[in-house]
Amino acid sequence: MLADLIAGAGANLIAPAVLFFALGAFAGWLKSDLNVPDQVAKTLALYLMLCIGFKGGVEAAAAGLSAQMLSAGGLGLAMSFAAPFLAFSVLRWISKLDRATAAATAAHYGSVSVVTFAAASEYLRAIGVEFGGYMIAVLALMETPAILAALVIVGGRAQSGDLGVKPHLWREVLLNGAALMLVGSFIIGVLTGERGMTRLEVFVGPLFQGALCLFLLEMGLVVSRRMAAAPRLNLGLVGFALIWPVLGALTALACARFLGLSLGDATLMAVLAASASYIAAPAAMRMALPQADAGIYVSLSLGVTFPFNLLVGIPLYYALARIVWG
Amino acid sequence: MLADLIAGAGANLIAPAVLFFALGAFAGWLKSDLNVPDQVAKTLALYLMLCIGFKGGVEAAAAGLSAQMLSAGGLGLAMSFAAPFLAFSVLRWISKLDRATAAATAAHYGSVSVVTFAAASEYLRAIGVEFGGYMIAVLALMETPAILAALVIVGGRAQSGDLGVKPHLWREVLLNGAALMLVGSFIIGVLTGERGMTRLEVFVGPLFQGALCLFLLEMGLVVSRRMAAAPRLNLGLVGFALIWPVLGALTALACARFLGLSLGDATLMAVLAASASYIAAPAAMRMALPQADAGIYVSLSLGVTFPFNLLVGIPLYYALARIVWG
Amino acid sequence: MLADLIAGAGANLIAPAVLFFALGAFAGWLKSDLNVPDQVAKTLALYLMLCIGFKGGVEAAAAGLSAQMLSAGGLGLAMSFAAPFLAFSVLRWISKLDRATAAATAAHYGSVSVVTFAAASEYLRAIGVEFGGYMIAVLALMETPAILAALVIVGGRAQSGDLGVKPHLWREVLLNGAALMLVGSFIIGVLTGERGMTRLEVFVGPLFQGALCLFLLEMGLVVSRRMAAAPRLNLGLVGFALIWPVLGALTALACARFLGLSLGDATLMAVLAASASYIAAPAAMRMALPQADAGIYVSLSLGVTFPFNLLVGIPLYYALARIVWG
Amino acid sequence: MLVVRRKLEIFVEPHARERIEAMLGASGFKGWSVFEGFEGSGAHGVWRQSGVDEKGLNLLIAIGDEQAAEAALTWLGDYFKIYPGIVSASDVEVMRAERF
Amino acid sequence: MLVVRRKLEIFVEPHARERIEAMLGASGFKGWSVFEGFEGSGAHGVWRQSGVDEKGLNLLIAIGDEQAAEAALTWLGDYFKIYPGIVSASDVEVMRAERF
Amino acid sequence: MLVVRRKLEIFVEPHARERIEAMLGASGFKGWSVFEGFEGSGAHGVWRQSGVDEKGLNLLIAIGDEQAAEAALTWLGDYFKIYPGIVSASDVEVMRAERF
Ligand SMILES: Nc1ncnc2c1ncn2[C@@H]1O[C@H](COP(=O)(O)O)[C@@H](O)[C@H]1O
Ligand SMILES: Nc1ncnc2c1ncn2[C@@H]1O[C@H](COP(=O)(O)O)[C@@H](O)[C@H]1O
Ligand SMILES: Nc1ncnc2c1ncn2[C@@H]1O[C@H](COP(=O)(O)O)[C@@H](O)[C@H]1O
Ligand code: NA
Ligand code: NA
Ligand code: NA
Repeated sequence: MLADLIAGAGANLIAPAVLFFALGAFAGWLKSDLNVPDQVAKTLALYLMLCIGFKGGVEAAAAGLSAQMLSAGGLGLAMSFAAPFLAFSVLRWISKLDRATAAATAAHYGSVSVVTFAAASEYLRAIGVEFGGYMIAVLALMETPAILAALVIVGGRAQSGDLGVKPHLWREVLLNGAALMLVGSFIIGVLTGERGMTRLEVFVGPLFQGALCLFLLEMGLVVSRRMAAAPRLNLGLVGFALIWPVLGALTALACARFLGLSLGDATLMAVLAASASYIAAPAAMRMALPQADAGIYVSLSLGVTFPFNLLVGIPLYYALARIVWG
Repeated sequence: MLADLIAGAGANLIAPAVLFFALGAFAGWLKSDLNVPDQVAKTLALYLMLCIGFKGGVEAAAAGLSAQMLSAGGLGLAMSFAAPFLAFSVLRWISKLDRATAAATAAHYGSVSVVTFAAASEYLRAIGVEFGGYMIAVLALMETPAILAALVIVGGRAQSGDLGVKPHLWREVLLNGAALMLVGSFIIGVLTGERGMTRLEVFVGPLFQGALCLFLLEMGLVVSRRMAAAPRLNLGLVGFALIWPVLGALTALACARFLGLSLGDATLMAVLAASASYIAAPAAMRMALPQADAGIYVSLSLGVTFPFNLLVGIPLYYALARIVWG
Repeated sequence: MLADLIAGAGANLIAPAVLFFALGAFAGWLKSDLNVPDQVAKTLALYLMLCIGFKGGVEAAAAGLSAQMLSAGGLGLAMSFAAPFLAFSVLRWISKLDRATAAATAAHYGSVSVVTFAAASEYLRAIGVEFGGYMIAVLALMETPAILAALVIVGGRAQSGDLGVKPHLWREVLLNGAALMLVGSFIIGVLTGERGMTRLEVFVGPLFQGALCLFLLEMGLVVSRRMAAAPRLNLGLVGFALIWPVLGALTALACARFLGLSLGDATLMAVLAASASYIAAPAAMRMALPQADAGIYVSLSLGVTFPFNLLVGIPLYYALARIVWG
Repeated sequence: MLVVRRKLEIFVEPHARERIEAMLGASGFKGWSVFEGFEGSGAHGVWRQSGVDEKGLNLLIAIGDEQAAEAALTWLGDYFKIYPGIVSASDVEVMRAERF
Repeated sequence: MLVVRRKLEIFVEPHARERIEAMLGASGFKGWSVFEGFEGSGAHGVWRQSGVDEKGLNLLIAIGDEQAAEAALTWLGDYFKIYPGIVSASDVEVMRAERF
Repeated sequence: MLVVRRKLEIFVEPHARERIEAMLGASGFKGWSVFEGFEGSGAHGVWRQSGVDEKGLNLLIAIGDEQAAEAALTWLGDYFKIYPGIVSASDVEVMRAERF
C-alpha cells in the first residue's frame, strides 16, 4: 500500500506537465525572463476549458443521466456553499485576518481550481482509472456557490457601496469567461456527441497534454514571482493552506463513499474539495471585497495550495480513495 | 427532398464550429468578459488562410489544369466585379444610404468571406461531397475586384484627396496580409505537393477544425458586440443582407450549371457569391471612403449576412444545388 | 555527387518551412501588412525550444552516455569560445568596424541559431540521416561562451559602468528565457523518457513542422524589414557573413571527423559552427556593449547569414560532410 | 486654432474598466481610449499581466472640458477610497473644440 | 539642463500609422513611439481591438520642437477633417535639447 | 483637492526595465506603470516589436514629487549617455497628495 502510494507519487512527479511547472517555478525563482506571453496564457486557459468541457460533455451524453451524477452534483454544490462558512471560522480563529480577508480567502477554498482538476484527470487517465464525464458539470457547479457564501458572510459590510458595482459583480460571478467556456463546451459536447468528437479528437486529445505543459510552465513562473513578492504569510496561514485541502479531500471521500460514487469520481470529488480557486474567486473578490487583502488570498490559493495539490495532493487523494474503496 | 434539406440544416447546426459561434454570440449578448485575445484571433485567421490555401494548392497540383478551373475562375472574377454595380443600385433604391456608404456596402457583397468558405468546405467534407482545390484560387480571385468596382462607382468623389493615401490604398487592396497568406500558401501547396502534405498533414488537417471553433467563438462575440452597438439598421437594409445572398447564390448556381461545374464546386461558388467580406473590404473602405458609414457596412456583412450564411445559407445553397444538379 | 548536391539543395528549397520563409521575405519586401503577432511569435519560439529540447532529451536518455557525446560537447564549447577571437581579428582586418561592434559581431558568430539547427534537423530527418539527441545539449552549450569571449575581448572598455548593469547582464547571459526553456525541456525529456514521449508525441512531433512554418514566415518578414532599414553594410561585411559560415562548417567537419563523430552529428556540428545567434547574443550585447552598432551585428547574423544557411548552407554542409565521410 | 482642454489619465484594475467608461460618458466626455499595462507597482503592491491570474491594469485616457473633468474627478475620488489606482489631470491643447 | 519641447499624442486608426509616421519625419520630428489601444469611444462610435475585424487604434507619441509640431498639426488638421481620430499637444521638458 | 506633482515618461529598451524600476523606487517614487510599445523611431534607428528578434520598447510612467523626479532625471541623464531612449517630464495634478 505504502509502496503503491510512493510509486504513484513518483510517477506523478515525473509527469511532463508537473515537471514543466517545476521548470517555471525554478526559472521564476532565478528571476529569468522566461515567460509565456499573457494573451497566449489566456488562450491556453480558454483552450483547457474547451477541452475539459467538451470531452466531459461527450462522455456525459454517452453515459446518459444517472443517480451517481445527481449525487455528485448535489454533494459538490453543498460542499462549495458550506465550506466557506467553516473556513471563515477556522481562519478567524487561527489567524488575525480581518473579516473581509478571511471571507475572501474562504471563498477561494470553497471554490475550485480547473487546472488542478485537469491535472488530476490526466493522472487518472495515465494510470487507467475511469471517471464520469459529468464530473465536469460538478466542477462547473462548484465554482460559484462559494463566492456567494463569502458575500453572505460579509453581509452589508462590503464597502463597494454606490459606485455601481452590483450588476458588474453579478455578471462577473455568474458569467465570467472561463466558467462560460467550460459550461458552453460541455453543452456543445453533449449536443454533438460522438460525431463532434470524431471531428475534434486530435484538437482536444493529444494536444491537450502539451498545452497543459505550457500553461503549467507559466503557472510555475507566476507562483514563484508571487511568492517572492508575498509579504505576510505566517505559519498559521500556510498551515491552513496545506491542511485544509487534505481535510476537505477526506470529507469529500467520506461523503462520496456514502453516496456510492465510483473510485474515479470520488478521487476527483476529493480533488475539487481540496483545490482552491485562483481565477474566478480572486476576480470576484477584487470587485466585491476591495478592502480584503489580495496578497493573502491569492498567495495562499495559488502560491501554496495549488503546488501542494499538483505535486503531492493528487496522488495522495487517490491513494486515500483506494484505501477507502478497498 | 425537403426532409433531406432539413436534415442537412440540422446536421449543420450541431457541427461543433457552428455551436461555438452560437456560444460566442450568446456570451457577447450577456456581456460576459469571455474573449479570444486579439493577437491569438489574428493568428487563427492567418492559420485558417494557411490551411485553406495549402490544402487547395496540394489538391490543385494533383488535379492539374482543367477547363472547369478556368471556367470557375472566370465566373468568380466576373461576379465579383459586376455584383457591386448591381448591389449599389439596389441599395440606393431600397434605402436612403448616401453614395459612399452604398458603394462601400456593395464592395462588401461583391467580395467574399474566407471563414464562410471554410465552414462550407467543412460542411461538404463532412457529408462527403467533393470539390476542386482550385476553388481556393477562385476565392482569392474574388476578394479584390469588388473593391475596385466600388472605387469606380464613387469615382472622383472620394475625399481622401492629397493626404498620400493612394499608394497605401493600393498596397492594402492588393497586398493585404490575409490575401497574401492565402495565395502564398496556395502556391506553396502547389510547389510542395504531396511531399509537403505528408509533413504538414496534422497541422493543416485535424487541427483546423479546432482552430475554426475557437475563431468562430470569437466571431460570435464580435458579432453580438457589434450588433449591440449598431445604430441605424432599418428593415430595408436587413432585408438586403438576407435576400441578396440567396439571389447571389442562385445566380452563381445557374452560371455554374451552364459552365458545367461539378456539384461541389457549384455549391462553393454559390457560397462565395452569397458571402460578404468582413476583413479586406472594410479595411480598404476605411482608407478609401472614410466618409462612408462603417457602422452600416460592417454590421450588415458581419452582423447579419455572416451568421445567416453560417447557420442557414450553407446547407440551403447545397440543397438548391442538389435540386439543380438533379 | 554534384547531382546529389543539387538534388539535396532543390529538395531543401521546396520544403514547406523554407518556402514560408520566402513568402515572409517577399511579403516584407512588398511592405505588406502580413505579420505574426509578437506574442504568438514569442510563443512559437518557446514552443520550438520545448520540442527540440524535449525530443533531444528523450533520445539522449535512450542512448545513454557515450564518448561521442563528450567529444561533441567539448568540441562545441571550444569552438564557441575560440571563434569570437578569430572573428574579431578578421572583422577588424577586413572592415573599419570599431572594437565594440567587431566584438559584438564576433559574439554572434561564435554563438548559435536554434532555428537554423531546427531546420537542419528537419532536413536530416526528411532525408533519413540519424543524429544523436545529445546534439541539443551541444547546441545549448554553445550559446553562451561566445558572449563571454566578446566581453573578454572588449575588457574594461565596456561603457555600461556603474548603472547596475552587471547582475542583470549575468542573468541575461546565463538565464535568458530561450536557453532555460531549451535546457529545461532537455532535462524533462531525459527524466520522463519514453513514457513522457507517448504523452507528448503529437504535440512535439507533427505539430512542430507547422509551427516552424509560421515562425519562419515571421522571420522572413523580420529579415526583409530589417534589410530595408539596414544602413551601412559594405561588401566586406556581407562577404564575412557568407564566407565565415562555410569556413566554420569546414573546420567543424574536420574536427568532427578527427573525433570520430557520426555523419549526422558532424553535419549538425557544422551547422552550429556556421550559424549565428540572433536572440541571445543581441540581447546580451545591447546590455553589455551599448556603444556597439546593433544595425551591423543583427543585420549580418539575421539578415545575411540566417537566410544563407537556411537556403544554401544546410544542404551544402551535409553534402560536404558526405564527401568527408566518404 | 488650438483650444485648451483637460486630459485625465486613469490607472485602474481591469474589472473597473466598464464602469469607468460608463461614468466618463455620464460625466460629459465625448470620447476616451483604453490601453493595457504590462506591469507596475503601487501602494497595493507589484503586479504583472500574466494571463494566468487576474492581475492587470488599464489606462484610460480621456480628453474633455472642465466640467466633465470635474465630475469625473469627484466620482474617482470616491472610487479610489476603496479601490486601487490613481488618476492624473493636466491641460492639453486640441483642435476642433466642439469635439470635446 | 531640461528644455521645453512639444509633445503630440495622436490617436488614429491603424491603417494611417505608416502615413503619419512618414509625415512626422517630414515635419521634422527626430523620433516617435507607437502604442496599440485596447478599446475606446468617440464621435465615430465605440471600438475594441479583436483580431477578427479590422478595428483598432494606434497612439503615436512624438516629442519635437515648435516648428515640427506646428507642421504636423497643420497636416493633421486636414487629416481629421475626413478620418476618425484626435490629437492633443502639450509642453514637456526633456534632456539633451539637440535630440529633439 | 488636487495637488501638482511631476510625471516622468521614460522610453527605454526592455532590457533596462527592471533596473529602471529599481532606480525609481530608490529615487522615492511610490508607484509606476509600464506599457509596451509597438513600433517607433529615433536616433538609434527604427524598431518594431516582433517576437522574433529582441527589439522592443517600454514606456514607464511614474508620478512623484519634485525630489524623486530630480533624482531619477539625474540617473537617467547618465543612462542616456550610453543607452537608447528618452525621458520627458511634465507637471500633472493628482488627488491624495500623500500617495506621491
Ligand atoms: N505614482 C504612480 N505613477 C504611475 N502609476 C502608478 C502610480 N501609483 C500607482 N500607479 C499604478 O496604479 C496601480 C495601482 O496603484 P495602487 O493603488 O497605488 O497600488 C499600480 O500598480 C500602478 O500600476
Ligand atoms: N476625447 C477623447 N479622449 C481620448 N480619446 C479619444 C477622444 N475622442 C476620440 N478618442 C479616440 O479616438 C478614436 C476615434 O475618435 P472619433 O473620430 O472621435 O471617433 C476614439 O474611438 C477614441 O479611441
Ligand atoms: N522624440 C521622440 N518622441 C517619442 N519617442 C521617441 C523620441 N525619440 C526617441 N523615441 C523613442 O525612443 C526610442 C529610442 O530612442 P533613440 O535613442 O533616439 O533611438 C525610439 O525608437 C522611440 O521609440
Ligand atoms: Na475547493
Ligand atoms: Na460575395
Ligand atoms: Na556559430
